[in-house]
Amino acid sequence: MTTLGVQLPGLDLKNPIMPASGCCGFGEELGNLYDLNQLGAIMIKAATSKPRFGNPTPRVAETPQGMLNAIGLQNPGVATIVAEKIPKLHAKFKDLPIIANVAGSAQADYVAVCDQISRAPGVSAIELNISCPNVAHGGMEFGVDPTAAFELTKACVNVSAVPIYVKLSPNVTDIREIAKAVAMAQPAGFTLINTLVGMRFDLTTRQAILANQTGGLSGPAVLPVALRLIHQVRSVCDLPIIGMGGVTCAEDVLEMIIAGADAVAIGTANLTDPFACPEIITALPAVMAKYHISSIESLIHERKGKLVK
Amino acid sequence: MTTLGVQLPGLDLKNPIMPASGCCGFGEELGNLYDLNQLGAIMIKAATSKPRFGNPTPRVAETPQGMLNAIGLQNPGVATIVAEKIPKLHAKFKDLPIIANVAGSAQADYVAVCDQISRAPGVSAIELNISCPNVAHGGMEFGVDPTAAFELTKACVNVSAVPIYVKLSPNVTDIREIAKAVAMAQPAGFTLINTLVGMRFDLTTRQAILANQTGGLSGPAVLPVALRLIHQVRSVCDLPIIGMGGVTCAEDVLEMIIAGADAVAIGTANLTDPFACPEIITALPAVMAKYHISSIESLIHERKGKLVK
Amino acid sequence: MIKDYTLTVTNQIEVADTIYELTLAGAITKDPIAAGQFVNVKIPNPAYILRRPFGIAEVNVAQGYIKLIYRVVGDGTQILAQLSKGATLNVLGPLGHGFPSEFLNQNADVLIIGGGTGLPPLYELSRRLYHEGHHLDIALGFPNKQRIFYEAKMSQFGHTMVSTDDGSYGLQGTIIDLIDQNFTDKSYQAIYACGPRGLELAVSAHFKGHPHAYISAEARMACGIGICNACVLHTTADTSGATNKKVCTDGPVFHINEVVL
Amino acid sequence: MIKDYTLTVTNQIEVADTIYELTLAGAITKDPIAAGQFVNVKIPNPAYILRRPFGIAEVNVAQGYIKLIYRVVGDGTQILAQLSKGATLNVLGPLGHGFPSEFLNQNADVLIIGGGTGLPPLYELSRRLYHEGHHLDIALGFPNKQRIFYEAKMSQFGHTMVSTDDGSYGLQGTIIDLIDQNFTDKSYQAIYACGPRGLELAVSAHFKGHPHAYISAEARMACGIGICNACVLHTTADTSGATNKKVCTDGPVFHINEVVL
Ligand SMILES: Cc1cc2nc3c(=O)[nH]c(=O)nc-3n(C[C@H](O)[C@H](O)[C@H](O)COP(=O)(O)OP(=O)(O)OC[C@H]3O[C@@H](n4cnc5c(N)ncnc54)[C@H](O)[C@@H]3O)c2cc1C
Ligand SMILES: Cc1cc2nc3c(=O)[nH]c(=O)nc-3n(C[C@H](O)[C@H](O)[C@H](O)COP(=O)(O)OP(=O)(O)OC[C@H]3O[C@@H](n4cnc5c(N)ncnc54)[C@H](O)[C@@H]3O)c2cc1C
Ligand SMILES: Cc1cc2nc3c(=O)[nH]c(=O)nc-3n(C[C@H](O)[C@H](O)[C@H](O)COP(=O)(O)O)c2cc1C
Ligand SMILES: Cc1cc2nc3c(=O)[nH]c(=O)nc-3n(C[C@H](O)[C@H](O)[C@H](O)COP(=O)(O)O)c2cc1C
Ligand code: FES
Ligand code: FES
Repeated sequence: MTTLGVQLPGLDLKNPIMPASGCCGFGEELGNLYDLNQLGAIMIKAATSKPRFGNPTPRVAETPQGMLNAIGLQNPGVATIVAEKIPKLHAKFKDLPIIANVAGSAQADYVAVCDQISRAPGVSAIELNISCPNVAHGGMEFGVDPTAAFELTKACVNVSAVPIYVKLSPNVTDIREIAKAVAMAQPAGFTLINTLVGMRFDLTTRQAILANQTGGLSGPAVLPVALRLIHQVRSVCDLPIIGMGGVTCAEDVLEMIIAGADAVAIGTANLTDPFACPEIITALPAVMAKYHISSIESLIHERKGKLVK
Repeated sequence: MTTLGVQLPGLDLKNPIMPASGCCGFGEELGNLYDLNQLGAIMIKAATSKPRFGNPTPRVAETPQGMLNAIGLQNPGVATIVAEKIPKLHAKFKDLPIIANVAGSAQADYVAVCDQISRAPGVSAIELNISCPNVAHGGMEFGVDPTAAFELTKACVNVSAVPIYVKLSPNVTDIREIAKAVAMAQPAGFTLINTLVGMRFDLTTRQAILANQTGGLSGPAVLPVALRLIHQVRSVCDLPIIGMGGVTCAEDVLEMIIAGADAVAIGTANLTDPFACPEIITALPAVMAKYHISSIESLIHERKGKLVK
Repeated sequence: MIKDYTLTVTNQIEVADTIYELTLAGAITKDPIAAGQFVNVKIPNPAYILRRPFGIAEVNVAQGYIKLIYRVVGDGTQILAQLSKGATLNVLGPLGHGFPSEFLNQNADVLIIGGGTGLPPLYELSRRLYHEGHHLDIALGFPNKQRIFYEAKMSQFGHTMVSTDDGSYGLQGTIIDLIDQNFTDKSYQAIYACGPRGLELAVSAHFKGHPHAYISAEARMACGIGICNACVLHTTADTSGATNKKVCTDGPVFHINEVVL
Repeated sequence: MIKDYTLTVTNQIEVADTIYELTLAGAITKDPIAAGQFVNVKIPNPAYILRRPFGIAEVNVAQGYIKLIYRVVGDGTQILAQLSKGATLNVLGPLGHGFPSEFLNQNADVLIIGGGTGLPPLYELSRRLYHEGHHLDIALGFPNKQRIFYEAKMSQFGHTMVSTDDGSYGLQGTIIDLIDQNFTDKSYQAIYACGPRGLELAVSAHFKGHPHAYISAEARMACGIGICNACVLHTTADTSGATNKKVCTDGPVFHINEVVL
């Protein structure tokens, strides 16, 4: 056991850190800036069955210690992703586990994309995005309804060649209900949180800043909400959780693991600083030493020992 | 019509600004710092039927551009509030409309407190708090269930001598459902948002920082979420909305009105700067001039003209 | 009168390992400040919205400055430690109630008990009591030698002894050990203590029933002015909690019998 | 190579009403920078997490500095305007692609069209083209006299004329009026434009079909390096949107036929 390593279904992570989906493209640009083999894994941008341009611009707005995005799942479609994007990434960074993010507007789309993408070489797991707040149909619709979430997960688990992690929405009254329903479909684990729905308005035009009106809130502002949701899901379920939401430093990573996560994805921080992930990985050992944490696995074990259900 | 004045049921506001409940006590301490007659109104701390000590400490924790609180509705009980706190405030600041915040753990409590407090001299309106995330029973339980919220509101409206504004919870999958249900009980309006549920953990103890484990997130971090929820409620309902959540400056006030609010409460900003409310009131005219807003009422009218349902 | 003062850093020195003395000049000294009052300091970094409370360690009315002494324990104090001369700081204060001393007889015997960064408000208190002619015995506890500060400055005001948890300086032991071994031959008219919760509990137990034993309590605060209810303590008189005390406005100084720490 | 440079402010001056020229020294000039590339600047205030993109207005390799010119339009630029000498700034860059010019014949006739704060990257471009021996005509548009900057500096490189929207200086009218009235007697081998969307649309329409007419596009950005998809534009070739261009990595400079503004 190394100090930073974590073992999760399908994922042999050399450290718990991975860039979150939508905040690292398909690894091409970051891969020109640093060696992605340093990362625990990479969660590539959402794949849908057809190419999507996504929402009109402006697609981003700033908020206090956060940002709104309404990209709208822009992507070249699963065929191109499987034929070009993933092979290119895998060829360049052999040691990098790839987690493919799958989205759609109908269950059949999700199933088809999972089937296809789970067989792409280099793909170690799927992140099933049932929680995108920025598309008119699908996405969050599944994530807020326990029955739909269960059905969808089950269908995707059945067809996928790799473990499936279901990405949950924070925009629900009780995430435990959704998590319990999804768990019955036996996915490998969860990822959470996706973004909170928010808005900003322009005082001059008196209109929403985002062309899509609403967008997803991410960044440090959401950290306490992410920690709470991760803790809630952890309290009803033993499945692995890849946590995310507002993490910007090694301290935040450890706090998220204490809350209930087994690995941690970094989203918005990459947009502020493209070197955020390697910087956090480098910082982890010293911060762990400061808090007498001998390894990430030991921190996870310690939490498991303590957790009162 | 003055530049800053706003007329709402029961509330003749000289300006749209009021300190939010729980962030100004019963006006005693702020009243020693500045003349509260300057304020549009004041939303005093929650009243419950019996005195409440509230939650164990620590009750507050910091988050990026926000804070968590788990005060737990500490208050001396409605009898003392009506006998001592409100008369004292009203005697000192004759021109200040008082909005009494009412909470409880059962419908009967809410009704009894509304009955009593609505008859206290100086109380112009009630804020019905069905959204406190920091108590084990009641509070948010009502705010997340359309039927319970409707029943409770109706019972309180029936008994109250003053208009009732229902304070909605942001911790729901679809606030429009709740707002529509509550609107059927014919309250005077809404106030929103209450706090988002969040957590922080201490890396040394590996425990939640708050003794109550979870707390309510407030402050600038929640502004985009508040704007979205206010906009959503505005899109299904014409009732007046007193908006709140992360407002710290005159620009934020105007943005919240554009989003759908008719007046704006300031919570956490009072804790950072006790003079926040008068400072914002002083700043408003110049900021309004910058954006060519001749009066708050005109901005509200402009919004009504534009709003596509 | 409580105001949000803009004070100027005129000096900052590291008085011991991770412990800083910050001198702040400005109008705050124009109104009276009681020994034991505190200020709520805006961290000069907009990411932080909660102020940080610190006891007022020294008031110099003639020269128009106050001093704070703080230990770097987290982000806020880390940021304060980087301030250099000329920087400005928003400081809300003076807040709370100070140590009561109006009841003291002339030349009264007084015991001062300070643990670590509990010492700051006791410095100003000791300075005043000394100049009023009282006789001070002073017991100071620190975790270790590196963290000792203000020993010499306190010694000006009375017989001062030091203990350290690890014995690297002075007596090895707790402050109660120090008192038991060195400060038992007088009966003090007043005891004033400030330090970590453990120290305050021990002092409260040790001087139980003493009519004038005071501690200055700590609590996580938000507003510092009584409007948020973050900092409440149960009273010993009513543990049901219906009545209670706010550390920020009813304290931070309490009689040891008054509140449940 | 894109890096997150820590640059030092060596000068900041207000060159026109609300418009600032910021000189930043540091290692960023050690690698080649193309005229038309931009940087993504971290606002030195932790409340803001999105960087702000600015065109590189001047590169001085010998003395190791770059210049940015920006107008104060919101919080971020307001904060930048307060920076004084010696302050440091995190600057990600150089980003995007510059203005293509390798196709130019010797002593080519070139038209430069700059509107307001679109001018900065055109200054560096003009400087280079002039030193390479090309003949520049320069049309500059501003809202009014108070907002004019760099007229004299641009005049060094070629025949420069100015229009203002309100006629308070130069020709009263748009930049297209200026071009129609003053720059029609030559056929330019290349046109380079940068300015507000209106200007770029007008330039695109006016020079439709020109093989070498380029604009530098603006877009709300987050990452500036192609990982977030904030800044996309439809391509004229495929308005379905399946293919598209990112302003930050495919641009900011595009041929006028390439993208839908
Ligand atoms: C009335 C009073 C007087 C004080 N006087 C002094 C003094 O003179 N010298 C000194 O060094 N310290 C003093 N403290 C403690 C001091 O307030 C904290 O050490 C400081 O707030 C820590 O801030 P931070 O950002 O570095 O720590 P962080 O742990 O990052 O702070 C996070 C949050 O927790 C709060 N917090 C953390 N530790 C404490 C604590 N021990 N007490 C209260 N709140 C805490 C902070 O205020 C902040 O809201 C006093 C506390 C109180 C209540
Ligand atoms: C490639 C590129 C080059 C640029 N070069 C220059 C330049 O050389 N000089 C100059 O003055 N301006 C330039 N701009 C515009 C500049 O980025 C904005 O004026 C600046 O970001 C405004 O920041 P703010 O915080 O003051 O405004 P705010 O309105 O408070 O900013 C809020 C958010 O909106 C974004 N934003 C606001 N206005 C614009 C805009 N016009 N374009 C893109 N994003 C915007 C900000 O980046 C920020 O994310 C350029 C923009 C781009 C895309
Ligand atoms: C610009 C942007 C694009 C995103 N795109 C996706 C996406 O395609 N699929 C997805 O599951 N999540 C997407 N997300 C959500 C992130 O993966 C992550 O869940 C969220 O941003 C919270 O983490 P953070 O606060 O670290 O950014 C996106 C987030 C941002 C900011
Ligand atoms: C310390 C604290 C105590 C609060 N107590 C109450 C309360 O008693 N009743 C209530 O309805 N809301 C209470 N709130 C919520 C606020 O009234 C407000 O809805 C919320 O904080 C969002 O606004 P803000 O971001 O401006 O603080 C409290 C908030 C804080 C920070
Ligand atoms: S800190 Fe707010 S009441 Fe004491
Ligand atoms: S700004 Fe992120 S892709 Fe262009």
